[in-house]
Amino acid sequence: MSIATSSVTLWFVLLLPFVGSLAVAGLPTRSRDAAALIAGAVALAGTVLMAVLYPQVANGTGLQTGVSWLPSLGLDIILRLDGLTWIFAMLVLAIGVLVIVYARYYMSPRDPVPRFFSFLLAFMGSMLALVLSGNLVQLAFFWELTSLTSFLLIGYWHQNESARSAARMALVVTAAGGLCLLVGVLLIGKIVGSYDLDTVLASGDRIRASSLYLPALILILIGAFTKSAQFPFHFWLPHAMAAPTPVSAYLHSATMVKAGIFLLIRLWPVLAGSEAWYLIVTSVGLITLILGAWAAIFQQDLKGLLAYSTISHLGIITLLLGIGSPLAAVAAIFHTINHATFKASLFMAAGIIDHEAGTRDLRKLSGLYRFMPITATLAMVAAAAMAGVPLLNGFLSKEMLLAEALEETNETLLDQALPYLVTVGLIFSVLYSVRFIHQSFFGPPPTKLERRPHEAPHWMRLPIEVLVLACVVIGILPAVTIGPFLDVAVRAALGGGTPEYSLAIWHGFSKPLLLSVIALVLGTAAYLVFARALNAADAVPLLGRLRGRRMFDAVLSVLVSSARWLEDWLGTRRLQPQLRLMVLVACAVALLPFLRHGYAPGTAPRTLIDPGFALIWLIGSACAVAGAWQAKYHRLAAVVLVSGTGLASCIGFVWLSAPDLALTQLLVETVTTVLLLLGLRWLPKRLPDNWPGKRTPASVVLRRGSDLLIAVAAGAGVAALAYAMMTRPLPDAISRFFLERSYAEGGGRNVVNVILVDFRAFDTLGEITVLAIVALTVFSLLRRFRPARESVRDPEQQRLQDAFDEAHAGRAPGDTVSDYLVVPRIILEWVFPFIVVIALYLFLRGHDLPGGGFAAGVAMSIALILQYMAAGTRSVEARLRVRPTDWIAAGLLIAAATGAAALLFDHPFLTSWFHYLEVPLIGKIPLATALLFDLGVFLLVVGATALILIAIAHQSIRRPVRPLRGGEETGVEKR
Amino acid sequence: MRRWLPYPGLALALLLVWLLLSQSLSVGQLLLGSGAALIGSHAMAVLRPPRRRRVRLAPLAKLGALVAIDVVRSNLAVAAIILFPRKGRVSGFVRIPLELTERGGLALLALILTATPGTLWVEYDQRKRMLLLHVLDLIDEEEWATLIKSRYEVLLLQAFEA
Amino acid sequence: MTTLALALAITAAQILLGLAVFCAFLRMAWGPRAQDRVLGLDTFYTNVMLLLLTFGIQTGRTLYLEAAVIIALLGFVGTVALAKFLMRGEVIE
Amino acid sequence: MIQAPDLPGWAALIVALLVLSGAAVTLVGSLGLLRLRTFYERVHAPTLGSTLGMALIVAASIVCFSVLRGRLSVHEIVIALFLTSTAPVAFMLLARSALYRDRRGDV
Amino acid sequence: MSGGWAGHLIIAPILLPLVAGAALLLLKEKRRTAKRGIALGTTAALVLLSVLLLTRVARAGFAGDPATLVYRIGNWPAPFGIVLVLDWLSALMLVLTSCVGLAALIYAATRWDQAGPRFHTLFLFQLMGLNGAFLTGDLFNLFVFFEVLLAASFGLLLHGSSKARIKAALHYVALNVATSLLFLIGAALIYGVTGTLNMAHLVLQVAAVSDQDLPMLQAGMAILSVAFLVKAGMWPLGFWLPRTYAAAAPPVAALFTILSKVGVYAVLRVPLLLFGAEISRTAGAAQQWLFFGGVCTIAFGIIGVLAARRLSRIAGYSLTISAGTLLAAVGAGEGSVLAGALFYLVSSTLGVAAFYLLIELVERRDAATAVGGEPVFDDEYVGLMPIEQESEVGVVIPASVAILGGGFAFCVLLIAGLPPLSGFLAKFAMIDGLLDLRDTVGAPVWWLIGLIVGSGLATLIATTRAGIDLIWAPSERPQPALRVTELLPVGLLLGICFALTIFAGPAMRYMERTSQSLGDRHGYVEAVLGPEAAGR
Amino acid sequence: MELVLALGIGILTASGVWLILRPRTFQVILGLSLISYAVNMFIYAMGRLKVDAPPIVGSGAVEASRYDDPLPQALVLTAIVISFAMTALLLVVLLASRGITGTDHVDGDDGE
Ligand code: NA
Ligand code: NA
Repeated sequence: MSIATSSVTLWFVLLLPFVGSLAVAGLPTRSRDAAALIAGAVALAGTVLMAVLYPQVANGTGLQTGVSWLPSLGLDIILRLDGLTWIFAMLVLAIGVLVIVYARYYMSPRDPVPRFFSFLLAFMGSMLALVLSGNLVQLAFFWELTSLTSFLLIGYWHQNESARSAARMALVVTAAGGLCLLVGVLLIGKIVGSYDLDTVLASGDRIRASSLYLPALILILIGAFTKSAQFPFHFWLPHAMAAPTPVSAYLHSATMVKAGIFLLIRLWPVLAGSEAWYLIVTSVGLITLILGAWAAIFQQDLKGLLAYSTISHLGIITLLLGIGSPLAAVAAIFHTINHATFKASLFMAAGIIDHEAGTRDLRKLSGLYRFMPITATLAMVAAAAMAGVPLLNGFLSKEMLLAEALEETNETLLDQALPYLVTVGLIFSVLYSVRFIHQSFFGPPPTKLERRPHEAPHWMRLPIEVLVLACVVIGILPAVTIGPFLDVAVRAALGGGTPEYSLAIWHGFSKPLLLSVIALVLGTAAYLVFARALNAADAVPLLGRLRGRRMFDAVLSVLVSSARWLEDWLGTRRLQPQLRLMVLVACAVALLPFLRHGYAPGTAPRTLIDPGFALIWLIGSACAVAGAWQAKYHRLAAVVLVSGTGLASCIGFVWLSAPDLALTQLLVETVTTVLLLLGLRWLPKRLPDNWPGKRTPASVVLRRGSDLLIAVAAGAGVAALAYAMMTRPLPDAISRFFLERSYAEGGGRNVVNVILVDFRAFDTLGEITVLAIVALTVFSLLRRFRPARESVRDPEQQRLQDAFDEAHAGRAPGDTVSDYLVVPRIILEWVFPFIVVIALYLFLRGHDLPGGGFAAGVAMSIALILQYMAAGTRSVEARLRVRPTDWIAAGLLIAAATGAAALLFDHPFLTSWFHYLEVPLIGKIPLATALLFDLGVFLLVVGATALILIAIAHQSIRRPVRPLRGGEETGVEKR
Repeated sequence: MRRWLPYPGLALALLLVWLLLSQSLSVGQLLLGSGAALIGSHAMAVLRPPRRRRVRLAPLAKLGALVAIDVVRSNLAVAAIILFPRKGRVSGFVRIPLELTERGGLALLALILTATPGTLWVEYDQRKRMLLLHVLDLIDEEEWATLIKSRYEVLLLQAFEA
Repeated sequence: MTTLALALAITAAQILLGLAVFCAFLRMAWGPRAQDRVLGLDTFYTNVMLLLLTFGIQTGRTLYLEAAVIIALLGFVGTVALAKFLMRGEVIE
Repeated sequence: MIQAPDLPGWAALIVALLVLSGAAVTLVGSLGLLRLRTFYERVHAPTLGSTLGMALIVAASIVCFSVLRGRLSVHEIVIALFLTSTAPVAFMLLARSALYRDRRGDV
Repeated sequence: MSGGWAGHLIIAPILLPLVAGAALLLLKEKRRTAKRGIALGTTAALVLLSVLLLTRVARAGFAGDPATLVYRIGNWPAPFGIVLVLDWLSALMLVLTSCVGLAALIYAATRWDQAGPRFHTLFLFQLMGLNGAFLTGDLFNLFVFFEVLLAASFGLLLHGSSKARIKAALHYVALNVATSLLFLIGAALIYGVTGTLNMAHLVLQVAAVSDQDLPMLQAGMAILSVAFLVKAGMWPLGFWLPRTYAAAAPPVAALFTILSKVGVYAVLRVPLLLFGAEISRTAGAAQQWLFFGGVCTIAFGIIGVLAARRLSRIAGYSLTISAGTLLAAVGAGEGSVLAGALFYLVSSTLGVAAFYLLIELVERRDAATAVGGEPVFDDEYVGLMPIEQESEVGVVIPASVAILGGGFAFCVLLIAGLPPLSGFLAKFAMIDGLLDLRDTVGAPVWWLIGLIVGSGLATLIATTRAGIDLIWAPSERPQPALRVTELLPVGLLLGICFALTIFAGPAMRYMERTSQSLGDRHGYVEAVLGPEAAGR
Repeated sequence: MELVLALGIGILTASGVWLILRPRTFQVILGLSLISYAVNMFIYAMGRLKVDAPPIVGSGAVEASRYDDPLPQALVLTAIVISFAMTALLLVVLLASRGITGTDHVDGDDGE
């Protein structure tokens, strides 16, 4: 097979599970057989193809193929097949096949089985991609993907709370580890200058010498340990037993938990060999080994026992890798394979027991051998392998472990204690293996079972048989069976440092053998002594309080509650603190430059003080202060005073050569006052006294004081800025252009207006859009407006006045208001046409003199409002049909169309055109598109202002669907 | 004519205002002003459909002159009150029955009384045709009533209701 | 010389008008009743308009009269609204 | 800014007198706002500014611009017209509101 | 201006929604189908347009030609008139806006557009404002478009008015009005010192500012930046963001994800453009502040995500996190980090937008309460029908839970930055760039990396806490009735992210060029003002 | 004159800021109005002060220094319009808030 064909095959193998996953996901919910068939075919095809690729790796060259993904960051998808990855890929695929076969029978047809197989295949693909990664980032990528797919698998029975929380815990722990791993590999990448695995593997010395080595190591180890359930991250694994048993058999024996191990092996050549590596990895492995084994002893749940035993065995592998010697690494790889075979079969057996007996509780199980002898035999063999009984594969790797533990690696205390501690772990291991077998298969027939167990269907047993056969064959003929593959893997993993080792069963009487025997004897003896006590155990002694899940939950809840506390402390939901912060921050950042460079007013000559202006302007300022003072309790007074300020600023604008501003401000001022008054009607009349009869609390006084300080600071800052700027000479940049071109190229003398409708007409277009939007928003919001209950009724004045009219002979309700308005109404009606004419006047002359569409529009709407005030809504609308929305639309469209007309002549948007037309008698009349644009502005402003004011005014004449409870009857009826 | 030009008097006034504002008597401004006046008078017609009615100008002219004199006199009087307050000055409300019912006339009377310092039109009861007036320097209620009726109301009645 | 005298006279007039505005302001700020404040505002408007007229004379430009025209025609709208609010509790019925 | 248009002496004198007296009348009116005792009395005060005060200053303006331009310039009349017809509306509405507020329930 | 109609395409993203929105006003309230059709057509056209513009920029840029296109509105020469500038960044933002806009609008067209009057017009105006803000090359015009988009956002936030919305809107409006005033002060100061508003011209003028005017300029820029940072949601100025967005109707919140990027965009555009590293006397400190502000913002976002009780708050705080990340990346001042951050901007925007849409589908039970019950007044607007009564689109998808769950998971992955979607690549790119800074910047880089990683984890923890039970727990309520038109937009957004993942190479190359172009002041000036002004 | 104007701008700003920090919605809206006045004047001031030099040009050649800077004026005009719109909107929102929450406190509850 050529390299090219092999590459294609490799891609095919990788993509097959993903494609299969999608295909299976599309199947109907109940199609268990079809799903299993497809999944099995995919896995089988993968296994076969991967096996076919073996020659590529057997000669040590391996296979590498890639596609570009994110080349600029050195992230490419590279598939890298060597001996190590081949063996892991084979584990993933082959055990996958077995698990799928098993699952076909295990899963109930009532479950949505296609989804299960879809997840399983997706996981398989992710796992494959992980081991095949030739790029560290790619590896981290698929690493997280395995976390996600395993999350889905663990949470498959999501109707169970335990499955949901277990899935979540597994996800959080492993994904967190994955994120650490990502940073870790990025660090490695930075040290090496590449994320390419080959490059990285070739740079071990550089990596270990780098200052980033330790952080990178720790981060990567966290990743590996979380995935491989090493102490202190081991706690998620037992809970993950909430998953269907095939998932446990697959993920928690052969694949997912081995991802961490795979990573440690993969990076062993570059990361191992340092003191830090030794201390961390060895001690974590050792602790995990002992803790896992100890906890396994006390489990009453079959799967729990297997889970802790898995933890313990993963600890063994980690320990081996930590020792750092090449031989230990060989042992680690070997034990990885062995553990996968016996643990997968044990899980499957446990699943059968669960299925048949209806329980996994060791205390309820007993004497099952008589019901299911074949399964029992298989389980016994597998358990023996787990316990390290000779002639089985577990024994071989265990011997290697003991040999390495006895080897003197360095001077540390850990190294000295290692053999003893490992032996203790092995004793526990024997103990729980014996307990597993004896408790379930031997003893009297079970009494607490709901149904009579049977032997499982043959096809369901087949995977176990295959695996147990592997245990036996490897155990007896290691050199012939696993030898070549292991050799290829070891060479690929360790590179040049591959040691000489032998896979013989018999190495003579040696210390490891002695320790092995001791472990077997003591373990069995301990079971005989403590069997009954173990059955009575509710919790794991010594570790009872260290329940992983409880701690995990506690950590999370502490995290959440402290986050909530911090959110309250560092954030706020109230408006005032937010505004306060904004003002403070603005003041502070504006102050900084002056702290550095100093503050100095400019040197430009000052303008002479003009007493008229100065007086008015200071009175305006005084109005502002007085308004601020009154605003809380005397809203009307505040409105009046703020109007005074506005008026003063109008006068200021007149004085300071800005007549356009003065006009506009004046008109807007009027509308705003009416607007605010319209609003006041819906606000509460009197404010409740917050502290009736008491003195204002000190905290409030303090806050007011600080607000005052902030206000003064802000004011002083703005004043200082304004003063400094006004006393500097004006930079001569772009304004000259407008002054010089206004008449000649803009066709208008009023430069401000020409800027608005021509030079910067685009601003104006945006500005009128704002007005339109606001008007529409106001209108929309008020269509659903619900006033506060006490405001629904007519204002008190009206009720009293109407009552008065009713109570007096010769008066009809409404006389008071009618008398009140009779004369003003006549005058206001006569004023109306004058305002209209003035508005037209302002509009037409705007281009040359102060005025323009906006001022005209506002004036026009004031005319309208005046009529509403004098005659009332219904009366005006009976005669005058105002359709403000149409005005708005027309205004916008005219303005936009005027601008767009230029496009027809291939000029940019809003290019203006003007021409002086010579008309007999009349003389020159200016024709300018700007005037058309201004017409749009005018229409829109009339429409928008009217829409806003009328929408608010209309609230007074709305009728509730039915009388509001709480509202008085008189209040809801309007004339 | 009415359809095209409601309120011709108003239109004329509007044109005048336009010309005053534009400070020009050019043909262009005349045309523009006429257009604006037309629009303005139509606006008025929408608000209040015009009714056929004659207003005599002569009494109004006489009234104008009277008011001008009165305003100046009252200005001085009120200024004196403000600058040199005297003890015993009373201000108060006066109720005056009016014969005038024409809206324009009433409005004009209200303008005159209010614009004249010292008197203030407060309210008009349409059913009782009673005017409520506030007077700054109230010496004799009766005197005020006759003064207003004989000096202003008569002329207004002549102008509007003859 | 006469120009200076006129200038001084106008400035003096502006100061007088400014003081008049100040009186109006005091009424606005003191009240005591809402109607007093509104009256103050109305006076404020009128006085300010007169001030603008003097400013127009001072500069010899008729440009500034437009603002005065607007105040004369529309300055009372605010007062009307305020008065109506006081009387009826709402501005538009 | 202390400046004035360049008027012939007699016109300057007239304008100065008119402006000063108009301002003075207005100030007196506004003083009344402070000195008069009740609201109803105070309503009368600003009328000074909106009638005589306004008239004098408008006259000053007319004189000034007519002389400046060498032709009759009367467009300030518009101001007089508008102010005379609008200011009273405000006063009468306000006075009536005050009356209502003072005699609530007993109008 | 030459180039025929193609030369005028730049104005279309602003003009098209404006005209369509205004035209919709002429249609009566009842003509819903027509309105939907016009709005959807316009938005779809905007997608095409923006993609067209982006390919134009990219094609020219990758070919080595000047990528920046300048459009002089009103045909006035550059520093005097207003110019639109289409460059790498603005083209990207246009595409992002139109895509999110289309998704949100399709979603809304199923039923949410009836929750209040004039939805489509407001929506189109919102798009117009956003596009304008992204295109303009003028400081004050930026203000105007900020106001357009803010005004529209007020309207949209209040759409379907409910208590939560109104309460949120009160704060949102008040804060934004105050912010706009800061914007004005800042812009005015800058004008006062430099005498110009055109951004390219400002670059030249800023460089020429005298030492005594410098603090004034810096103060102006600082105040302006505060305004931008409030809008970007930086801590401690952005507390309003999660609450406001959570209160908005789902399609509106989805559209708002773009809105939250406008502040960051403005920071990239204005202060960075004017105060780049070239002008050493002004740069350093400001960037540091930005960096630390960003770091604090991410930290606060993490806190908020963990503290959140509702999914919509998680989504809001993930916007805070994303704003913080971007700001910190900008502050880090390294091109490759910024490129990663831009990639992150795109994918987090799409992800959170999809998330907002999904949240409502997942929590559908509460949807009916958003509208406010029985009308109180006879003329009250009653538009939104309960889902059951509507029969227009009525396809109830089977296995909706699975679909929702899948979509939810993808959103979470995208937001948390986990594989297999583009969020992961973005975070990878950022961390990769940051690690290059470890020697120059030192410890703060590690904080930022820690926070970037931590934010992903926090998002995962928070979303799984809230989401797993919501989606997976067995419940009595019937399967949510979903419509294809509601899933389509989610699929659209996630599909874009998926495409971004697959085509990460070219996408990242685009981001890198964008990041480079942001540092290339000279090129910007040259494009807008011509080679002479740029001094070449 | 510059000093007077600056002083007034400062006082307006201070009053406005004080008001926007108050808890009642109406205070906030008035505060924003006051700051708007100040900001408008501030923007204007950025074009420096010129008395009696309105930017209304003749038809001949223009001596730019004789006119006040027109650009800030145009900006202020835009700002006036926008702040008017925003005031209207804020007002309506506060009315709605008052209606739906029953209080005119900015946070929709009466907690001080
Ligand atoms: Na009077
Ligand atoms: Na100026």
